[in-house]
This record gives sequence, C-alpha cells and structure tokens, in this order.
Amino acid sequence: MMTEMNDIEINIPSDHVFERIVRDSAVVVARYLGFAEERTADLQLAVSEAVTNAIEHGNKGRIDVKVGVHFLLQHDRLAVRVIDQGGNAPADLTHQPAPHMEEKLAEDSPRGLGIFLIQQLVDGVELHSGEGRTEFTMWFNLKETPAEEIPPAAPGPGAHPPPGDEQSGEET
Amino acid sequence: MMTEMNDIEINIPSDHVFERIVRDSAVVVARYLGFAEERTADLQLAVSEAVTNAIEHGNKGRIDVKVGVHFLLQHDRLAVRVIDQGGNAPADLTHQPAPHMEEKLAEDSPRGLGIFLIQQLVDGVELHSGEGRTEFTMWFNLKETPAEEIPPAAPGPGAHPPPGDEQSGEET
Amino acid sequence: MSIMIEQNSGLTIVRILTDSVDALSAKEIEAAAGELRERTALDFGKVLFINSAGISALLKLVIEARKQGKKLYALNVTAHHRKVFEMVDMLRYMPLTTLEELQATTT
Amino acid sequence: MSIMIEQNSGLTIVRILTDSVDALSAKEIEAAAGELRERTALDFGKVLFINSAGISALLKLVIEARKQGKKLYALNVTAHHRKVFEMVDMLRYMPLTTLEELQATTT
Ligand SMILES: Nc1ncnc2c1ncn2[C@@H]1O[C@H](COP(=O)(O)OP(=O)(O)O)[C@@H](O)[C@H]1O
Ligand SMILES: Nc1ncnc2c1ncn2[C@@H]1O[C@H](COP(=O)(O)OP(=O)(O)O)[C@@H](O)[C@H]1O
Repeated sequence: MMTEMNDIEINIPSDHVFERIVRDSAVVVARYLGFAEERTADLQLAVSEAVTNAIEHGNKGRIDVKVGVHFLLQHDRLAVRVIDQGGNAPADLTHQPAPHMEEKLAEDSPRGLGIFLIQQLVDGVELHSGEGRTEFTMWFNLKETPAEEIPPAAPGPGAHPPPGDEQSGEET
Repeated sequence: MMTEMNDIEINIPSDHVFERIVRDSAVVVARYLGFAEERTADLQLAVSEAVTNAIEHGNKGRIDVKVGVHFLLQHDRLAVRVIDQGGNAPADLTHQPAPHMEEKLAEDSPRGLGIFLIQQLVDGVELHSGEGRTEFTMWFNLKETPAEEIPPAAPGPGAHPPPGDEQSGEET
Repeated sequence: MSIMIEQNSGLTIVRILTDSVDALSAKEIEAAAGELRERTALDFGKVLFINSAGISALLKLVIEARKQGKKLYALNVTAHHRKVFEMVDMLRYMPLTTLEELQATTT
Repeated sequence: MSIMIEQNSGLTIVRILTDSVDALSAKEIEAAAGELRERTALDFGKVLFINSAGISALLKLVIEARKQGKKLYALNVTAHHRKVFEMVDMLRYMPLTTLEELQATTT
C-alpha cells in the first residue's frame, strides 16, 4: 500500500542559489522520517547533486525555466524526483563508473562526480528522459537494507512514470 | 514592469513539521534579495504565521490537503502568497487590533497574535477567500520605505487574483 | 527534548534547547509550568526562531506564574525576538534580565 | 567572503568560512590556488556541506599544488565529508591531518 498524502513539491528557478531551498527541505523531510544524521547528510548530498544537474545540464542555467523536486513519502521508502525541461540525459547516465582521479586531475576543470556520488548514496535511481523533460528519481529505503539485499524490484505504483518516457527505470 | 521568472513554488502537507521548509526557504530568498538580518527574520516570522494559519484554520490540519506557498520576486517587491483549501477566512482578517494582553491572559489558551504580528512586519497584505480557497498574500518592498509613505496602491499585475474571489485586496 | 530545567533555591532556570519556539516545541515548553519556583528565568540563548504558536506557550507560563504568584524572566533574548516580544507586550510579564542580576538579588 | 588565508613560513592555512563548499562558493575557494605555500592546509571546521561542484573546486587546488610541487592537507573534516572524500579518492591528494601535526613538522 502506497500513501502519498505527505508529498512535498518544490519548483525553483534554474539558479544555483535556489538549490539550497531543496537541500534544506531534505533535512526537514529526513527529520520527519527519523533519519540518522549520516543518512540525512547522504540524502542532502544526493538531492543537491541531482538538482545541480537539472539546473546545469537539463535547463542549462536558464533562470526562467523551473526545476521541480518532489519528495514522495511512500510506505517503505522516500523517493525524491527531480524534473527538468531538458530531456537530453544520456540513457546510460545511471551507470557511471568509479572516477579515475588521475584522469580527472589531467583535466582543466575536473567534473563528473555527481552521478557517481548519487549511486553510492542512494538505494535506487530511475531515469526517464525525452520529449523535453527529464525525470530523475532517487529513493531511500526507510528500513536500512544492506546494499546487496536490495531486490532489483520494478518501481512501485507510486512512481508514476510519465507517459511517453523513452528509458526504462532501473536500480543501481 | 513585473518579472516573475524567479518565482518559487512550494506545496507542503498540512502538518506543522513541514512549515519549517517554507521558513528555511524564506531565508534563502531573503539572502538572494540582499535582505539584512533583521528583515530576514521579519520575513521568516510573517511567512511562518501565514503558513501556520493555512495549516490550522484553512486546511484544519488535514495532512492530505496541501498548503501552497509562492515566493514572487517582482521588480520592486517580494510577494509571498500562501494558499489553503479552506476559503473560510473572515473578511476583516487583515484588520486585527493590537492585542489586549490582559484579556489574553484571562484565557486558558491565549492565541490570536499571528495576524497582528504579520501586520507589524510586512509592507502590505491582501486576502482573497471563498469557494474553497484562501489566498493570503504578503509583500515586502525591496527598497525599505517608512510605513507612512507606502501608497495604498492596487495590487500589481503580478498579483493574479483568482477568479471569483469574494474579498478585495487591501494594504495594511 | 526541548527544555532542560535547573533548580536552585527559589530560582528555576529553564534552558530552551530547541532552536525554534513554535507549534512543534510548544507542548514541551508549556510543561515548564510544573517547575516554577519563586522566580523562573527562561534562557533563550539557543533560540533562533519564535512565532506566535511559541509565544502562546510562553503566555501559558505567564498565566501559570501569575496564578502561583511567581515571577518570570527572560535571558539571552536576541534583538529580533525582543522586538517581537515588545510588539505583543510580553516584556511586561516576562522582563529581560541577566543571570548575574538574578543571582545578585537571590533571596 | 568565503575563505580567509593565513600565511606562515612555508605553511598556508586556508580557513573556509562558508558553511557550504558548493557551486556558489567554488570560485572563491579556487582563488586559494594563488596562495599556496610549501604546504597548504584547508580548514573545513566551519563547513557543513560539500557537494561535487565544491569537490571540483578542491580538485583545482590539487591540480595547482601538483603543478607547483606543493603539498595540500585537510583539517577538521567531519565523518560524513571524510566518507565522501574517500568515495572519490580525494584523500590520496589531500590527506587528513591536524594543525598540531603540521606544526610539529614545520620545516
Ligand atoms: N538532468 C540532466 N540532463 C541532461 N544531462 C545530464 C543530467 N544530469 C547529468 N547529465 C549528464 O551526465 C553527466 C555527468 O553528470 P555528473 O556526474 O553529475 O557530473 P557533472 O555534472 O559534474 O558533469 C553530465 O556532464 C551531463 O552530461
Ligand atoms: N487561512 C485562514 N483561513 C481561515 N481562517 C483564518 C485563516 N487565517 C486566520 N484565520 C482566522 O483568523 C484568526 C486570527 O488568526 P491569528 O491572528 O493568526 O491567530 P490564531 O491563529 O492564533 O488564532 C484565527 O483564529 C482564524 O479564525
């Protein structure tokens, strides 16, 4: 049984300054769910990375285009969905390899750690991108499960994939 | 000229625990606008009061009913609109007299300070209530104006009164 | 836990440990009503936010102190909270003071 | 201002004053690249949040330190940030230390 009565929805302009609204909201949600300090910090960081990507890569920093964030408090997990108006996320986005730091240090502007960090921090991710819209969903199981025990389950009925999504969901 | 490209929208369930999301967001918005510390605290308190009223009196604490909050960054002012699904706010809500503390202290459960505080803290308020929806809008002038110099202006074109509102706007 | 209560002879110090005196912490703050001594000082040193739901809780302490003929004081109030307290005339019932001042006049 | 730089002989201490090492503070943190001494220690004591945009800024300092043949250290890193730094193998390039340890080995 899913309950979505506790959903929180936030829409911010695509400017890094407003990412903090989402990051701070994540702390309130984590406190509500009784997350320990470390897991709260994990949530905050994962949400920050996803929102930063939506601002930069999805909406390309156009301040008049909104990033949407939904905190979906489901019966056994928290899902955080980050929505941008890009629709241009690569299909293999959620398969980032561990960074080769020596290679990164050879670059002028080392980037590309965000998705990798998200993969380390969350219990699952799901991507739908296409037709001018990207939905990137991360979830956190409410009962902490050792990573190897997480079943490769299909997204629950609360996940609402948008019609016409071009990529199927998957867990890390 | 109004610009609304920087609008922020937040929807929370009607539980006091989520009021904090709005309160913290107000700080981010205030920082973005360059508010001084004292004015930031004023904004935070006014927003907290309006959201608390929407949770308690508008949505009557039904957690499955949302409170909506819009931060509208207009050219010369910040408007904060708080929306609930009650539509039962009294027409004279925005004319709260100064509290008689001795009378309050004769009550068991002294309340009724929220709207009075809002009136002290903001540069204007506007109420539309009816047909199952209350919109309570507060604004903060970006250039601080002494209270007595604020003209009793009509709400700007960015104010979007809902169709069929039963009460007209006014400034404090 | 939102408050910690220290009892001295004739002086109660209520340390407010939460950063917000609001609807969520109101109940725990009201609970201090059972701990009032001759003089009770509320320490706001850790408080970053107070709203009217929190002020209502404080007013319940004022009411209880009056009933019991006891005195209430406020310690370590920020400039903003002082302004808000003045708006609702709270300081008449819960004057600002310092711990030093209270201790200097211990009965 | 997001950083404050203290220069001692052969040791630079970069105090990060912002609570967030992120996209907003990245530029100011990168600016420390012009201030590296023989050894430079970044003090994270006031930092509550670090994300990958902030790590990118730190990596630019790593790159610059390498170019100049200088050493970089991290002070006062929380358990969470240590975990994150370990995930991206940062500690190899910016080992954790303490001010005492650095001063004990001043050249
Ligand atoms: N919301 C998105 N829309 C489009 N592309 C994205 C999105 N999120 C991530 N990407 C792509 O994935 C890449 C890796 O993202 P990430 O690991 O966060 O590193 P970084 O953002 O530093 O480049 C990005 O460079 C971008 O090309
Ligand atoms: N959003 C609202 N919807 C309906 N009634 C409201 C709303 N906001 C305020 N009110 C009414 O106005 C009264 C005064 O509000 P306020 O000054 O905030 O005090 P309190 O909330 O403590 O009663 C409330 O008791 C309520 O009857």
